[in-house]
Amino acid sequence: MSKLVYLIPLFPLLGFLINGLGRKSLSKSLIGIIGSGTILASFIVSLLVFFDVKANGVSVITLFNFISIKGLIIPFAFQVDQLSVLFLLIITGVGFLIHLYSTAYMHEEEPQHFGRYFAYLNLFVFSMLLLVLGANYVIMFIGWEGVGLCSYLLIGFWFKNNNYNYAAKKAFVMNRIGDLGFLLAVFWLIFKLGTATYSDVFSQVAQLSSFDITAITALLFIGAMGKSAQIPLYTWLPDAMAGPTPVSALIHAATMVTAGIYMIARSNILYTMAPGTQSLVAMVGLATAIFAATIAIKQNDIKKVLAYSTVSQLGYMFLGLGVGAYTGAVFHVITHAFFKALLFLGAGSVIHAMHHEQDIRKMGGLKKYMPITHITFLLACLAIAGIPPFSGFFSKDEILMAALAKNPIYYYLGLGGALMTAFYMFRLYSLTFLGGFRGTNEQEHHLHESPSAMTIPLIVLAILSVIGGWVGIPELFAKDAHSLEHFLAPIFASSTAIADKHHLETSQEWMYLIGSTALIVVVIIYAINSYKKYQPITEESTGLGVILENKWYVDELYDAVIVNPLNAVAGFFKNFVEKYVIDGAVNGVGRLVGYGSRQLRLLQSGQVGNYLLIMVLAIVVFVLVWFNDITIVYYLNRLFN
Amino acid sequence: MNAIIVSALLGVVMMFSGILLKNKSTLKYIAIGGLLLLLIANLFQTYGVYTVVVNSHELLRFQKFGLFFNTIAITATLIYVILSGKDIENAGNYPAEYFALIFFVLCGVSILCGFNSLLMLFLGIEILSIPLYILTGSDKRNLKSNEASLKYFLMGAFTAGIMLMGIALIYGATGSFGISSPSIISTPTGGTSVPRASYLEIAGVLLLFVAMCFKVSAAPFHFWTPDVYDGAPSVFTSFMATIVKVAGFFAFIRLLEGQSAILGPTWKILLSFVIIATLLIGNITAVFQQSVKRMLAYSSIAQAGFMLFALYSASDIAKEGILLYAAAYSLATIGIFAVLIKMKDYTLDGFNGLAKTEPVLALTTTICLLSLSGIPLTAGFFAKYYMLASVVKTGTGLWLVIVAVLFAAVSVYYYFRVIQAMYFKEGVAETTEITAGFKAGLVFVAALIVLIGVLPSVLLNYFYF
Amino acid sequence: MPIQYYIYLCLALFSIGIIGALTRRNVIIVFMCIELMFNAVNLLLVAFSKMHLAAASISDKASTVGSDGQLFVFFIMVVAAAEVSVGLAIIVMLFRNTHSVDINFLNRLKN
Amino acid sequence: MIPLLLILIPLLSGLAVFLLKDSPASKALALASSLATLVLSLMAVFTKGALTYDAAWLPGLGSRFSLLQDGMSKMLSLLTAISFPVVFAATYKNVYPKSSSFYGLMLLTQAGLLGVFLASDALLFYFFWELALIPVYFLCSIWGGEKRIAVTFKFFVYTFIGSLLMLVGLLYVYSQTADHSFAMQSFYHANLPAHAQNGVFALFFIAFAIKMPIFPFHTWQPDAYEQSPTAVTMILSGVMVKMGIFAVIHWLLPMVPQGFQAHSMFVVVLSVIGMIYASLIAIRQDDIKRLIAYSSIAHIGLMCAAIFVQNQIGLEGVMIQMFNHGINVIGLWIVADVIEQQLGTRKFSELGGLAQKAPVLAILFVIMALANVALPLTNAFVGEFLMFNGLFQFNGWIATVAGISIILAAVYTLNMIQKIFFGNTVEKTEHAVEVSGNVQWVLGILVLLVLVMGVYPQPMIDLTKDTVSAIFANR
Amino acid sequence: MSTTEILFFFLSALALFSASMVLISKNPVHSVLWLVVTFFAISGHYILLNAQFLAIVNIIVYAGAIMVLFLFVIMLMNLNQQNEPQKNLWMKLAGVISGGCFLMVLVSLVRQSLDLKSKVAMTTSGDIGLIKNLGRVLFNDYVVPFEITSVLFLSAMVGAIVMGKKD
Repeated sequence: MSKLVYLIPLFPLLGFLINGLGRKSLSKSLIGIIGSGTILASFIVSLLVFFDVKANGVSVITLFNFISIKGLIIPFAFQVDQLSVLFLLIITGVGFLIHLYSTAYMHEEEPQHFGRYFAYLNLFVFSMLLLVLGANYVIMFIGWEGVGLCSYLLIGFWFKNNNYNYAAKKAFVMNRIGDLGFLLAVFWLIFKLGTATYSDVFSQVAQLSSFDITAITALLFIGAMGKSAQIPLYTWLPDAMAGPTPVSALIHAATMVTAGIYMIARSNILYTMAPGTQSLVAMVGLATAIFAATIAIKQNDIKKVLAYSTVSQLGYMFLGLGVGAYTGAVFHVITHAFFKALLFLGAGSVIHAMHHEQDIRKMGGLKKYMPITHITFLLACLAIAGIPPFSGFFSKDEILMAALAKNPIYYYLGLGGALMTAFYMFRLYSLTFLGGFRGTNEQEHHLHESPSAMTIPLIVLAILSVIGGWVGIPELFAKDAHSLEHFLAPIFASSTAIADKHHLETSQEWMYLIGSTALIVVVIIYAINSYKKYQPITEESTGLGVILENKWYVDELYDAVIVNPLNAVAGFFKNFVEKYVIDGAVNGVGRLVGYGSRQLRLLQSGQVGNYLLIMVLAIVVFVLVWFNDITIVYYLNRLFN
Repeated sequence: MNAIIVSALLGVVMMFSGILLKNKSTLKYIAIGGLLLLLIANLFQTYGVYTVVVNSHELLRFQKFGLFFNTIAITATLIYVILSGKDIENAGNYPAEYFALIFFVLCGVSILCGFNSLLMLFLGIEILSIPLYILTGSDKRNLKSNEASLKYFLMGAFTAGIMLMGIALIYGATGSFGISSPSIISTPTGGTSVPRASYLEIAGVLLLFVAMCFKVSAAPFHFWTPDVYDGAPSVFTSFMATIVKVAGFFAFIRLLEGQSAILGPTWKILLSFVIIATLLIGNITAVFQQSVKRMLAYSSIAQAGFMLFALYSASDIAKEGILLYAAAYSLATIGIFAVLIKMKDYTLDGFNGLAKTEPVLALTTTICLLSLSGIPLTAGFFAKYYMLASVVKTGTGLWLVIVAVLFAAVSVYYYFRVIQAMYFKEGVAETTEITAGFKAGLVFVAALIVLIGVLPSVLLNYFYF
Repeated sequence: MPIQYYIYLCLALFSIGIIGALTRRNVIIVFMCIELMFNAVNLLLVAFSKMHLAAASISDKASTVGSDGQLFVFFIMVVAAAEVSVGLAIIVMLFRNTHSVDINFLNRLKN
Repeated sequence: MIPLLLILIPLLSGLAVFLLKDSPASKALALASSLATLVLSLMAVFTKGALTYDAAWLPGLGSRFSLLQDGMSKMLSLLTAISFPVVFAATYKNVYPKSSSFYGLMLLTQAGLLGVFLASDALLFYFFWELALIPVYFLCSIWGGEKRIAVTFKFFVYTFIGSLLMLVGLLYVYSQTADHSFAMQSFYHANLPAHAQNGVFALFFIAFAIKMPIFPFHTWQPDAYEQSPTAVTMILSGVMVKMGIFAVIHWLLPMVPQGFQAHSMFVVVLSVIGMIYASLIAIRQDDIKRLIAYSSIAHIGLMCAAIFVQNQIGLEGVMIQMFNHGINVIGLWIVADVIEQQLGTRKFSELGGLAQKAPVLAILFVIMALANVALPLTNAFVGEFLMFNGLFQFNGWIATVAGISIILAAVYTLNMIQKIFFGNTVEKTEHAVEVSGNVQWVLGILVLLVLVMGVYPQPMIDLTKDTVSAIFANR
Repeated sequence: MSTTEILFFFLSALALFSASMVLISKNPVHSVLWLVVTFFAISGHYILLNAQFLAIVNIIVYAGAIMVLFLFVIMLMNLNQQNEPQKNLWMKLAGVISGGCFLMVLVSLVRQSLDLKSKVAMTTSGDIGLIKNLGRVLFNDYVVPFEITSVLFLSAMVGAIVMGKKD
């Protein structure tokens, strides 16, 4: 069965080609069918593969040799194991739902752009599958860059708007910064081990010095920072909301941004052997989680709030990875995929209904107009806030518990972030769905529930958000209930063998669990109460509020510290160094020749007397040079003796 | 010897044909016939057939090398007359005399190709020079021509004085006028006895060297060149700048060949100074010339700088190279001058747009210019190649070669200005009437240049069989 | 006579000729100075020829060593005569056109 | 026989085209000839082993007319052979005054280029080296832009100085060969002493560095690319700069290994500085052609660095990249030409929104541009990946600094895409139309090549394997 | 001091003095006349060296023919006034200095030439300079250059005619 794994990326690729080439000739419905159908097909194959892996374990399928030179062979190979197959399911499953949703959401587009959209989406899925399936770091990198490209294309999908294009470019460039780190890590691996294939790398890991491992993991983590929007490379993700909302759901919530987590989980053995990097990962993750959460509190754009929430959640995942809770991180990826996709799609549904109004201050009371969207959105909010028994609770709890075991400070800070999460999510929820409508009359007139192609994915995802956490019920509740951990155990086996175990006592765990849940509930109630009766106020925020509204001025900081100096240096090079120093030197030689020419011409005075004079002088000089040993010396001797 | 006699006789024939013939256009054909005769006579001697056997008591000694050289000079003259014969006829009022003088010059060239005594060198150079003074001033109404003639004469005579002093000093030291019998005397210096030539002789050789530098217009004795080349009627400039000049070079090499024993290490320093000065002045000054004719004068100085490499290395490959250089340089320069003479305006702007009005002229001129700048696939490349290769082979003076190639790059600048004017600039280049035969001649020259450039062995093999 | 004396004399004459050529403006005088240089050389050649004869006649009384030097002088005179005829012709031609024999006015050709 | 024909066909047909007086036939003949060359070079590629041809030429000088077509030569002659029909086809609709001269000179250039890639005799190599330059000089000066004369002249003199220095080097090595021969093998075995190696290295390297060009010898290049007719620019940047790289690998490296070794750090650092420098300048460009030119400098810098790190991975990367860079940059130039021809401007500030008017062009260009930033699964990725690998093995820090150019490449390339194609239409692009069919086809073929080579680069690696292993065989 | 020596020094002094006067005289005619005096002094030297043939030729050709030709030209041009504009003083000084340097370096060379120390020029004896002897050598060994000078004369003649003829 695993032999068929190549079909999984092949379907979306075909979809991309058909939709891309036929975008002008195919009808919209056909495009939609092809676009979603290919993903569905992949999903089905993925399911088959999933069961195959469950039954038969890991397998590697080599298609052909991508690069084969003396001392370095990089096969174009797919590795199907527990980890990749999980991601396959998320990508194709959630991907399919979002494709389906898109057929309705994007229906207003012209056919050719509609086709283009689906082509990009399919290409994205293809790249993401490549990323996940690759059996070595190079193939992963292919997918890694591929998703970056698709992200670029999709963020800038409405290319007439230059702001969107800037956002797209920003995303690509920031991703590239990370990619450079990734690449350097791969070079380092190849340099030291002569291979980039996972199995070889992980089995030869003992040959690497601790410095090598630390450096490689740190570089890989830089790659992850870019892709998964961690400090300091996170600023692209909120801007990426310029893309169509389903894109945000798929790429910037459910799949692409989790590539960094996938990569680190994949390389878990390396990280386990590099405790330094691991703490770095944990700290960066934690910092991002809190930092993004603070920003989210003050955002008024529905998608921006979700975007910062995503950044924050990704931070949690990295925290999990950093404290060695690989399973927890992957678990959170899964649940996050469900509820965050749901949130985005719900937001999309709202935006759709509001005719592309995204400011939550101008919404309100949508509960009665859009019941399905409302319910599903609420479920998702509960999930992300971490209310049991919704999925988010389990995954977040697993990470936090692991953090607690590692270092209580991690836990408390993480909990603070979680509280903020609950706060801003319910702020968002109340502003959007509760209270009275604050938009224009015309908007109110048009408010309606979305079509079924949009609501069905919402419902499916809502179900998943609710029950998705049950694959990872902690041991606390039931012995051996954590089926995900058992499923993934082979992947993390070598890491768990090395890692030192911290186990909390059961009673302690219960205490933390109940305490934190209680706090979250309090925060939720506070948030709903504060914003239920929200009326637009004109007064400016003050103090911290301004800073948060302006996202801690990070973009401005980057502009001031990196972008502007770089531009200035480039301008200096272009306008000064190139023109006056380098070209100036070349032209200077030319000018020197010209100057010499004009001066030497004067020697040719036209006067015979001068000519003869120079000749005679030259003769004298020649004689003196030739007889330097006798003439001059002779006269000097005569002079002084 | 054949060539000396035949060319002297032909000079007389030309003089009389001027009296006998009323139609001056036939002169050209007589001259061409005469040159062919001369060529054949010289070839005869090259391969051992003598018309008259004259015992010159070792004053003259003809070797293959010299005779080959003479062949090149005569052939170049032949091409020159074919291309520019009509212009010689129109240069002044005495066409027959001009042709006669050209033959007398060739007589001088032939002497220089075989001299074995400083006396013959002196006579040869004088026979070469005196007709040139006259040819330079042949445009009698033109003040520039007059001035050039007088300048040339005065400086030439002055140099003849220098040269004679050199010869006298050599004679004083060696007691003979032979060119290959340096006197090596032992002078006790600082207790040890090292053989070295007498100071007098060295001084004499030095003065001779200076005089020869003057003849080949090597800096800093080049000053006459731009003025004279510029002032002389173009058609005679062409002759002077090519055949006469390379003959001077040949004499130079032949002269110093025999003196190599007395030329100590200082010699190379001095020579490299001269080479660099020549390259510098020739190339740099040419850059800003507005008149193509004057530019070519400086270019001929620059080319002399390259030819001096043959002296520097003083090897067989250099001798071979100087033959090639002579051929390549003469061909190209004759070609360019032939076109230049047809132009109404000698400035660079006068060439503007020539490619549109006269594509054949433009193309052939371009090939000639490419050859002068030493671009591969033209004869000029191999000429320069041999010069550089000979120096590189000696193992010393690599820096000199590098300097030389840098100047060669400068030379591209002014040669290509002409190409740019012809091809890339707008304008209407005015020419006098161009005949089909003239074009054919030019194409032949260009073809020859390319042929030598692709297969120099065509020419070089000739020297060996 | 010691040969040095002759050499000094001839070099002095020669240098006077050079100085004349360098300092005078009248073309004819310049030309005359060049002739003076020639004559200096002539005298030197004759002196050398007699010097070589002196060296040779120690062993061979009837030696004709050195006659080539004197013949060279003869040829120099011949050449000088030819040059003078051409040179004066040129000077006359120039004078006809410019009515001047000032060498400093010969500067139409420069740079 | 194939190597000889590869040179002869363009040479003879080039001369023949000259004689056709301005007729459209010249265009057709040029295209036909270039296609014939393509077929031949494909035949060469599919022939196993190295191809040779040898004939007497200059017996007195120890120089023979000998050609050798090993893997790298096959690859580069294939590139040359692909480029010319592509260029002819893409510019088929352009009308050149005196077109017969234009096409004749183009074909002569091709002959020169092929000669450079095939010659295995140093003097012959030098001949072709110059032969490739002269027609380009005329092409650029006659059919170029406004400032063409001065710019082309600078280009010409600059490269000419380089080749003259190379000539001195050639002569020196020649004088040191055991058998006084210009044959490649004699040069390889000249065994120069160490100090001489350094000198010879400098002489040759300057020539090649100017040709490539690498920082700081590059200033002729942006101007020349900008002012040349685009057809020539394509050849210049697509094929001609490869002459320098080729020559370094084919001549310099085996000839003076010690000199090479001694200077490797210096050159690598220089190249990397050039990469960053050119990339930064490219960011600030407002002109398509100049941007592509600087981008090309950056890419060439990487190739140069990858040669000088002297390891097999890097060199393999260079091999692949030589071909791929040629394809990519030609593609970019084609688009630049299309835009300039149609809209009369190359300034980004006067462009925008072209994707609405010419979507096909936009798509093809975006793919080309992505290849320019070496996105995986485009052809350039493999080469750059291997080159960076080589660079990393040489020195991690240098590789890291060089890696910054990857980011900068993304910046300027995306800038370019955005400013030309995205956003709203502006005055000049208001009435733009889709490109003509021939350009679409040509670009389509190039894009196909880009993708195929990007997904399955192994054949190209195998093709050049023999050259690489020969170089590292005795180390 | 022998007669020869006295004669030598007298002639030398005369030659040098008259040569200097050629330069110094403002009037070209005077210059010519001083030059003639120089030539006579040189001829005196020839006689002293027993080179009678050259002495005669020198007087006939140089002092007689050539100098008369000069004189004739000067008269023809009516240049006998002292109207020659003077060269710039610096130029003159430069000319004198460089000429002096030339003399100085060569003299120093001769002084350093040890091989000349004992050499003497045979004065008043040695008859190679007689017409009889020279003529024999000229028409035996030097017949080729002798004939070749005819070409020289021919070209000089042609030149003089071409140049001098009024057209």
